[in-house]
Amino acid sequence: MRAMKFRNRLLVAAAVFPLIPGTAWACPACMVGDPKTAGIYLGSTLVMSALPLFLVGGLAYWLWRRHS
Amino acid sequence: MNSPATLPESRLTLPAQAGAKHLPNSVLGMIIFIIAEIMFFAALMSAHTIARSSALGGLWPPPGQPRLPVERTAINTGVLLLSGVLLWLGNRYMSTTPKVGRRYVAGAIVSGITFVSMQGVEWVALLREGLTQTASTYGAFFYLIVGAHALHAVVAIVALTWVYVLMCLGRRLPAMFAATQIFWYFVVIVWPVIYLRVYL
Amino acid sequence: MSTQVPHAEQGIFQKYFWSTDHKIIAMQYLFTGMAMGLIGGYLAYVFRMQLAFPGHSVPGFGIVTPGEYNTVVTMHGSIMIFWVAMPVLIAAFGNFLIPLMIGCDDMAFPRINRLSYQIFLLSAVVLVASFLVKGGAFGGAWTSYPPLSASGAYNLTPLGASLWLVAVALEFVAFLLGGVNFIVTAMNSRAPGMTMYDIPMVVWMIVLASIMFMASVGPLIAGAVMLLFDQTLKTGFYDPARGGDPLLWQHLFWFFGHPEVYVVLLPAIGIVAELLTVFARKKLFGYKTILYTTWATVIISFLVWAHHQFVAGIDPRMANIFSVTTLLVSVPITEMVFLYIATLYGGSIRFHTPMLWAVAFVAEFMIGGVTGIFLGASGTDIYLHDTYFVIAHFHYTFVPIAIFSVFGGLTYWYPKMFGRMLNDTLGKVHFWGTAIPFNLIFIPLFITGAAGDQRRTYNYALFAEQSRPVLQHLRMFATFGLLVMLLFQLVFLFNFFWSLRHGRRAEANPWMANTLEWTVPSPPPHGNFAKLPTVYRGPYEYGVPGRIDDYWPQDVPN
Amino acid sequence: MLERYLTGASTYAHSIDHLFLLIAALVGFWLIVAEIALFWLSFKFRRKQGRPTQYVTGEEKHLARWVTIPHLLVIVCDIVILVPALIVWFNIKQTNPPIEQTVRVFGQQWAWSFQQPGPDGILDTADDIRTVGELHVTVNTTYRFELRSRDVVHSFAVPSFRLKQDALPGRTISGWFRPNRVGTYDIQCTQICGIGHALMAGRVIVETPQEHAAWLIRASNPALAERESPPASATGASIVAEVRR
Repeated sequence: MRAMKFRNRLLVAAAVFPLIPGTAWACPACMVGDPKTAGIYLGSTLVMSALPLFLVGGLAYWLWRRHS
Repeated sequence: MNSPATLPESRLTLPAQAGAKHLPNSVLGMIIFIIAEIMFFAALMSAHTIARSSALGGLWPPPGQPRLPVERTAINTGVLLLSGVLLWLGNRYMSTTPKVGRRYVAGAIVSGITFVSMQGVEWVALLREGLTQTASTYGAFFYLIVGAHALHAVVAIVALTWVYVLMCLGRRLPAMFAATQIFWYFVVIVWPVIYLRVYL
Repeated sequence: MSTQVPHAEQGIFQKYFWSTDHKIIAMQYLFTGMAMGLIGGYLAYVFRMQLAFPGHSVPGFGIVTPGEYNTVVTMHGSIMIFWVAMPVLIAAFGNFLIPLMIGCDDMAFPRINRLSYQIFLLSAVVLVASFLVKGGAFGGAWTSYPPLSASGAYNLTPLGASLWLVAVALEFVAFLLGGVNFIVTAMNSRAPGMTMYDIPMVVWMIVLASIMFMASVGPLIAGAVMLLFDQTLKTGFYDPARGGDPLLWQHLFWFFGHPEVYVVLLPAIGIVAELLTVFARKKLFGYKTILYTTWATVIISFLVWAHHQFVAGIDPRMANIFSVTTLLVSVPITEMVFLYIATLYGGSIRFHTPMLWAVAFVAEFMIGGVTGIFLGASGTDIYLHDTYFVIAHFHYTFVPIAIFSVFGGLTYWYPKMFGRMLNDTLGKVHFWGTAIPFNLIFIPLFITGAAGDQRRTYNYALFAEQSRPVLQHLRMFATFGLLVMLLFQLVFLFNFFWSLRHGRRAEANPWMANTLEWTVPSPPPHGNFAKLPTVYRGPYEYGVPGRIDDYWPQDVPN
Repeated sequence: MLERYLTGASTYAHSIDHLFLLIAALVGFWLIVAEIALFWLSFKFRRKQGRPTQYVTGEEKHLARWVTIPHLLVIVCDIVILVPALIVWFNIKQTNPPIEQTVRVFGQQWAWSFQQPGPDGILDTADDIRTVGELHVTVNTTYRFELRSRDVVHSFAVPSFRLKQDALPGRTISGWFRPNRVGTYDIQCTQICGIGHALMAGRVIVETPQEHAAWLIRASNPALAERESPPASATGASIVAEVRR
């Protein structure tokens, strides 16, 4: 149980590490443009990445439910 | 090696065939096709969102460009949604009283055609006001997204009309009717999203 | 096209060009893909000769101008991926194998299938025609980044650029139709008794690849329409001066472009699974695990695309996320490769030509896989991005995928496709003549890449660090490897066409394999199965204790 | 390891080289193990008369662990690679060391041009020094570059610095480098940018402070600079001729 918790904490730390803002130097959107644009870029990236997974996953789940 | 591997169990009795539960080919094919279509529109919408957010000075629509007719299109959106509802009702009645069902389908087709022609009228007006593809990404995205949707709507109406005519001639096409319906529902459902993002 | 043949019943035209039979359509895809492969190989020859002997006239082409060089490089990439790997691996093998392996008479939508090939053929014709237009074929790299690709003033191939886009878009429409067909057929038309875990791995892989393709192609089609509008209608989707964004195309392109890598990888891995099991006479090691790892690959592959853009000007924080996901892909793929190696354990391996290809696939693909780590790790990618290291890396994945597994599959299913056996000796000569020179081409390129050779560069004369003699010698060495490899393809072509007429006649099941396609005569008649089969067990029951035969076909009750 | 193929001339060249070496060692080990396993199994279990196939499903615990244990170790190696990779990336692209000099870099079809502050040390004044194809920098000085493109996507790469960054039209992208070895190094364009892509060569000249000061004086005196503008090399001229053709 304790080991589990430690691993979770490690995973959270690993997930957060890449997001440390720093001063994003090579980033045109977050340096020159406003942070809103950068947020929208990130948001649409996440949406576009997750959408096919939800669509295909949803279809697979629905078909599986129909069968069983 | 020491512990013998489990041998394949004898399956001389076949598992119950789920054939009856299978979705018809055309319905399944249409659903998979719709997944690709959703991704297509999602890409257009996300491109539009990015262009909108990075517009110069945060001014969207750009100064000097005509405004889109928000109210008239709201009514038009209602017409399209109505068409979806009519088609759904048509489907419900189709198995019990095909005559009533066909009437609803006809209503759905008519309101679909109304939607597309009203859009056409709107385009002509906007072009006259000077909203063009080349002036800015505002106009370009408007014509691209709305045009892509209109193209889908036209194709769907043609398909629906064709199925409707065949059904009036007495053919029974449940699978094909279902597939066409799915396509039309897709066209109907994607429109409010476009309306919210592009017009408002 | 129209049906002008007088004898509508079974005229040549009806039978071979207007057929809805999945086997004929598979052959159409196969031969079109092979023809395009010859063009792609010729283009590789042209630019490798230019790189080895810059400025000298290339025999069979002439002096390569910088514009022509860009065109040749662009077309090599586009053709090899979109017009060779895709049609042969997915469309040809998918069309041929899916109905035969799952035990049905044809695809779910035979006429859509025919339409799919016709659109594909049209796309190939458009692409080849683009060589002939004014300005020549497109020369802005297969990734086609705007603004270079968006404006004729920048790329100097305005017509070629538009034709390239039209061809690519048509090609995707063709595979969209094909993909729907594959998925629906595999889900709905399986023989009675064939459960999820009785489906041969290659069918699973082609179906999963099709699902991936369906879910990722939409954004690229959207991007392509926008790019085409930029080129022809002068819109400004990618023009920063008019509120557009050049980075947008890169996102849309790689959103499709990376899953595309796995779209061609999965069928290849599936083919190799069939070959390994049949020739090692072994059950696949961990069928379900392989299936799950494939699903994991499919899922992760949607989350990695921005690793192509680490230094492209994206948010550097995003690069961290994509670096993590990219290394995550290595987890399922490594597992899969380990399972394939483990499949050999305890087997009784026959090294016929197909098996040589299968083992070589695993051996070479591993090199491609591990070198990907250098590029997926964002830190080293800063240096290696767009160098020959990248080229060597992805050729070490793509050549096993599109060449090794295809040759393995062709030599294995040739008897079923054409009813005759290929010559095994010539097959082995061809194998060694391809596998060894392949390494001679790309190992030197790893080194030139690590020394900083940038891609798509026609001549390194202006770069002092790159025009060091030692690097030039490595380039010449790579070209030498390519020449040898191309030469040995003649052996294959000879073997292929000679055996069509003169090969030994093949019986129904020459390799003693389990899957359903070997239960019908070679070549299978129209409609495939005289009586539709029933499936009693999984596809890889080899060497089951207590049986006299070491194989146990899926449709035999006991 | 990379040092053998190309000199490293900036502060972060070493960290990238070390990362490369680390990855090479780890993946090289696994590659060799896997290849040996593959070839050994292929050889050991080649067909022999009288030796039947073993029936193995892959679900037997004692066999499956031959796959699972190495696989877990591979995951560990992934993490061992990932952490330094992200740290190197973070240090190069995401941190912000104290800047001593600023230089503007412009990419266009098909040349690099540079804008540096003149003797007054301030950009955008009358005495700014503009050069084409040649960038003069001082050793052991941290430079911030502002990268712009005038037409298509270019990529500003100095292999010896292990520096690479795409230039996008319509945006200014910045980054930093700190040269630590005197010498002349190549500048490449690594993103295809049209038919003159191979012409987009430049040189970065890393100088001692004294040399740089001397150059600064010469460069800010136009009469001197005119006389010293480098003649196009013979090969360069021939390529230009080919492009024009």
